[in-house]
Amino acid sequence: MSKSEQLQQTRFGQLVNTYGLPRLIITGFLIFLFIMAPITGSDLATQITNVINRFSWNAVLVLAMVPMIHSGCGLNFGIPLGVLSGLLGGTLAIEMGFTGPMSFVMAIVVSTPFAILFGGGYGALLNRIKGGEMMVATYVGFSSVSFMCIMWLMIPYKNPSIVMAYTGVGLRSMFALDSFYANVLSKLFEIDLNPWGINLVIPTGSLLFFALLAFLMWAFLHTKTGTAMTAVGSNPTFAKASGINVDRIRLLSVILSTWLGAIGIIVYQQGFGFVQLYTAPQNMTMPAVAAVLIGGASVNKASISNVIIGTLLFQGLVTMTPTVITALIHTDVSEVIRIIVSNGMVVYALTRKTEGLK
Amino acid sequence: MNKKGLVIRLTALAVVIAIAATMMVIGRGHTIYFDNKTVENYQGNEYKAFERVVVTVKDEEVAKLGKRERGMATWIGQNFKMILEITEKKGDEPRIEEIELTLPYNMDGIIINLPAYLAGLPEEAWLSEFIPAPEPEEDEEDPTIGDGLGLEGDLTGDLGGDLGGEDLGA
Amino acid sequence: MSSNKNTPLGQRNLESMHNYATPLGRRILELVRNYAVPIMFIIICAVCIPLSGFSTSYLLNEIITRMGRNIFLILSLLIPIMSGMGLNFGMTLGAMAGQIALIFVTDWQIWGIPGVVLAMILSVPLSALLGLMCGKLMNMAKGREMILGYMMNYFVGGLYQLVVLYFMASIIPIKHASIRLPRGFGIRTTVNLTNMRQCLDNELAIFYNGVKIPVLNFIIIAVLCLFIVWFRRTKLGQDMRAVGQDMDVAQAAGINVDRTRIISIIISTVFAGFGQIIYLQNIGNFPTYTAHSQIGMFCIAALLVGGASVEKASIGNVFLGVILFHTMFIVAPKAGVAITGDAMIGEYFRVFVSYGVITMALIMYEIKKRRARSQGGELLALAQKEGGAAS
Amino acid sequence: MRSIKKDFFGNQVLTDINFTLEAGQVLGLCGENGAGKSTLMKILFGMDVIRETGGYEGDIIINGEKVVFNTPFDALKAGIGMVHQEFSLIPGFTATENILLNREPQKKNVISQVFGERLNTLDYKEMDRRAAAAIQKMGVEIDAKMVISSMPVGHKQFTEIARELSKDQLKLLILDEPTAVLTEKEAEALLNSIRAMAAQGISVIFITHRLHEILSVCDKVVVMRDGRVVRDVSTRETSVDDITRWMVGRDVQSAASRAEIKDEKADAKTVMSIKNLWVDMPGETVRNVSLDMRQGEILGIGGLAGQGKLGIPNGIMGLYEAGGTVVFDGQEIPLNNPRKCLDSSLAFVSEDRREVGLLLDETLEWNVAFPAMQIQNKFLKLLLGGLVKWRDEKAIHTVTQKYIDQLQIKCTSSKQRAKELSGGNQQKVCLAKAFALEPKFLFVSEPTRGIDVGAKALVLDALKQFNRESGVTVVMISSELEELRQTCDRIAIISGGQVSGILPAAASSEEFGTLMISKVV
Repeated sequence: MSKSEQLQQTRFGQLVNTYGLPRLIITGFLIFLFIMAPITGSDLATQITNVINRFSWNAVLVLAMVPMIHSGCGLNFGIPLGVLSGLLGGTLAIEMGFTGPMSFVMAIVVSTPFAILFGGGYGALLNRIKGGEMMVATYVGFSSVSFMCIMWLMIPYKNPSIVMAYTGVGLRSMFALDSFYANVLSKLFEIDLNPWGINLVIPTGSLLFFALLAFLMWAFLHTKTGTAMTAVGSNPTFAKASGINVDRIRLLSVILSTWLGAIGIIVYQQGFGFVQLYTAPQNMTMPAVAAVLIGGASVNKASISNVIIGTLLFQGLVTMTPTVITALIHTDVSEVIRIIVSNGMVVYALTRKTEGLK
Repeated sequence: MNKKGLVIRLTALAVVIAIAATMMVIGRGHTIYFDNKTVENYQGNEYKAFERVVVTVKDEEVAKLGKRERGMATWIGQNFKMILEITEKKGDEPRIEEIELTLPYNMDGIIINLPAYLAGLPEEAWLSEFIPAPEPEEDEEDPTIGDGLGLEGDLTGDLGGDLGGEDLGA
Repeated sequence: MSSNKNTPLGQRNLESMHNYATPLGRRILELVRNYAVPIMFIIICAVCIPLSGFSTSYLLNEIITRMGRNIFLILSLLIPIMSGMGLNFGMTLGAMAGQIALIFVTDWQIWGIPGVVLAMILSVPLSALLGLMCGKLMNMAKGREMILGYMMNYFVGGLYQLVVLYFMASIIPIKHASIRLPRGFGIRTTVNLTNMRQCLDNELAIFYNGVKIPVLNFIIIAVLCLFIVWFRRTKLGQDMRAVGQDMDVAQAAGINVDRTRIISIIISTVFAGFGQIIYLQNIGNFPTYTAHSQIGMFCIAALLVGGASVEKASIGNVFLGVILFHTMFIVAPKAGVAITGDAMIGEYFRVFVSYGVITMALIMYEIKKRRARSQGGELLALAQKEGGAAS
Repeated sequence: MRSIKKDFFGNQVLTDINFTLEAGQVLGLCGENGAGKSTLMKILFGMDVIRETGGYEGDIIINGEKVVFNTPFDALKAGIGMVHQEFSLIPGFTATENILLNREPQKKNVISQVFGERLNTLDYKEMDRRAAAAIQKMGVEIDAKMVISSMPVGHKQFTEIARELSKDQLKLLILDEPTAVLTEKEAEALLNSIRAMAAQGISVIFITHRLHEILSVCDKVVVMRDGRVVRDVSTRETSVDDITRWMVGRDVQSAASRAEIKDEKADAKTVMSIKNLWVDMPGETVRNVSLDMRQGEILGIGGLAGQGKLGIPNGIMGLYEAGGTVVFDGQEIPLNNPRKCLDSSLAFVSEDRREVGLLLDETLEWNVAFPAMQIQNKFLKLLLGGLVKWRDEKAIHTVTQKYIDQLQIKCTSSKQRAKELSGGNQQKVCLAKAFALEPKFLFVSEPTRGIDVGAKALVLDALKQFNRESGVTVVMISSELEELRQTCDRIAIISGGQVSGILPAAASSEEFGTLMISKVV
């Protein structure tokens, strides 16, 4: 059947198919924004700084999508689990009294066991419901976030800089990280071109950190286990027939995804400078899912380049539209555009036929 | 589709549209204000405010008006009915009048000057449109829109909402 | 090998299944397993009601009001379940259509029941269009209908914002400044429905011991229930049941599967639009940009609490679900305060429970699907053992 | 119904088929799998597959008129009904609802006048009446109110038949192996109902492997082989033995060369021994199979489709749930665990290339090297003192290239994606994958299914060569008896999920034929 379909495709159709129509449109739109930016009077260098900054905050979260997509678990709508582990790690590290760069390291260290625990349980669950992962993942995310809402109030945190000011019980919904790990990465080896009159600041540390993780991910996919993971995602029956313990590989991928989610949120916080608790973790899902899809990933295929391209495109869109479009039509439609683009992208990905995914 | 089926369907559609049109007419809501105010100079004449008017709409007493007072009622549809209990001068026996009048469709707020109306003056004398005073500019109302992915809304109150716009763009 | 080796597997299935079914203990276990969620909720409610300290009449009043305003919405979920498309997370699309209709009706100042009727009529073309779109996309993503419907919420939610926040009063005429944003276009964050507030609820309402019974609401709900019962007996209803159970067989029998599925989503979306209008007239105002966002979640949770599953739901499930879910919803915050001393915990708890219920239902549905597949092997092993013993 | 006549060329699945069937006649159609029966029936029934693959040649003439069916619905209109092997029933519906599926009698109502006919209410009384009539016509008692999912298999079958009978215009009924799932008693009831139908003037084409059924119910029998009609005789003039011979009877010569060697290995040691194996593979159920394989031989496993031959390798290799004992090289192999099998140097080339055999979206290199890499840690570079097992792309490339040359795989490069290759080349990739494992024991399942003649010979030769040169025991499963006889030393025939006998390749066709149908269920 797929043969006859292929025959019908024209060359243009093939281009659209390989690159994806929505992706084509988004890329075009972004180029348009870049061209329009100087015309509307906004400083291109500032824009680029913003995009790079946003990229450095979000890229790790997007990277967290990759392992699960590779192993055929679909889009990780359960990323809040990873985010929650990261939040637990971050808050506990602060609670323990760490400050500065050390608190960043400790946040990652403390969040790791949580990520393994949550990811393990979540992975075991997903193994029992193969085929229905995405819907369940979404609701596992919701349930765990609302459960942790209760926990943020119940866990006896004591550190005065993070608990609620008036009662002293329960964490604040948002607190600043200035004395903890705000900007510990982005200020590292920072390149600031302002002295030369260009308003361009490159958060080298954050980028390097992402590059390191991306390299590790790339390397992992080149190892024996990584190869097995790709095969499981590509054709689980083949993998099973080749003696792979499909469930174990999937479990591993979920734990990896969750752990990367945990690191991702910590990196995000260090860039953003604040920790957001309670319902905030839920807001991290869609941007990450949409970014990896815009980067050209499908429900069961994703690469590091998808992550990089996707995050750049998506964050570019998010940061550029408010200034450029607002300047053009004097209305801030960026929020709506973001919602339509990110969700439209997921809808598009879901309606595309995926081969090999059963 | 056969012809009969088409006719039936078109008829059904017409009926639905007719219902909609009817609803637009009979459901048109108006706010009616009653003024018990002296009309000082209408074509050279003066029409004095009544001492006291009690306005009853749909068996409900909506206003007791002294001089220079204004009352209010709401009414759905164009055929407005009310019962007035009028005390013309101090000490007079109140007289009761039942009044029916047709309201203009396109007016939301309608002011009726009772003394002028009861004197049988033409419409322009007793009817005027109520134009609400421009509301004090509120602080720029920012429609807090998210994509609703969070638990916000009426579920958890505003705990998640005080984060400003930053989290939305993230 | 003895001759009973030749009995077909299927028949053996049946025999062994009968063997399993008989003991009473097992049947009770089965019952508990099938109705785990409602039973759990009855227990939660039984614990929380005394703790909350609400009076019976207050509780009854609240529950009846909520039944009146919610049941119609939840009923709109039944038809897609019948046609095998799972829980229609896309019902939110209908809710948005209903809201747009209400905005117009408010602007035109059509009040009371005529306003409600007009809003319903206006919402139909919009709902149908959105339903058509949703149905078509779902046909492109068979087997992933639920997650697709769920994402459609947010996608169409974006379009809704674009229309309401930017197009209304700039492209689409809106007369009254009172519902416009101060900047001149877009609709205010809250649309006031004072003039049709509870107009359905109050019509024919009966007060009994301080409990208000919105009779007209219940009549409308009864009509819809009758419609659903009647609908099952129509050709289209029969086709939907067939499609829901086995698409391939239905296709082979000449039923236009895709079309049937689209129609089922359209019907659901249109009803959801009506439901949202009934819901909002009861509340009396609505937050323009968020009123729809949680509706799907609530309705689905309530339906599941009533013992429905992804593939099977009845009108009974709807009623039971509304009662249990909303009882929990009313008493949880107060009970939360009583237990923990913190009001927020109760709030969060009920949110957690609603999400938890949906999660559990989805997990059980998926596991059941898989369990059905692995049963064959057990039976075969059993057959051989028996066969071996006999020979 | 006068004369149905058909020529079909295409890819030579059917050649020059001619037969006629008269009203009220029952025609038995039999032949080995792959003889072309199903294709023929698909043409007659206007199935989509035929049109999609380029249509057919020749004519079908019904009642003296030439007809062309583009869809099954055309065929239905012309009065042809077909009962397929797989049930086409809605599990949650009653028999009545299924019998009248999509043909329910309806009543008009106000709403349907507006919204269209699909909102007509169903006329349940009329439905009951029609269903009852159809069931009566069939002559077998089934409960019309019973839900399909709680029915025994036989009754499902009858429901299907009743559905066809409920169509008023029915003139010709095709029954594709209807008795396969029935108990003897039910089968007898079915045969009676066939007779009853014929008596009412309905023609029946009855496809079955149970030859005695043909003899007892049919007026004439058509035997097909290799896409040709080999015999078209009246049942009165024939016997089970005759039919069996016609079904399998072909040139026995070619097998002889292979047969000579077989004695040498007669006393070779048993390398694998299977005891009481059951496998739950849908459509290929295995029941209680015991079989010994000898060191270094090529064992063929043959049999009709659906009898369980494919279940054996799939069960042993852990792809479907299985039970029993399998001993390989003195060691018991745990079942339901593909890894353990592969670890013990077993390898398997699946019959399902697209689903099981290949990573369609990946390169040939991956496909060839993957199992060997995972199982035997081949093609890996150990970095950091063995801590990191890095994929060795170079080694993978080399080995893939080696097999591409050896098996003459036609591809643009070893980096080409597997889904872009033709079926024959994909099959070769599957073999290369198994060879790369360097197994001691190889299962090959339907190695020639869906590939062209040239590729077939190559694949078979590669197998033989592999067996000879590496001394690997090969078990080859195939529905093509001829192919087995050319390649194998011994051939086990599976029937009804059990081993019905093991014969040397040189045995006569009749012997094989008898075994194939001996325990058909």
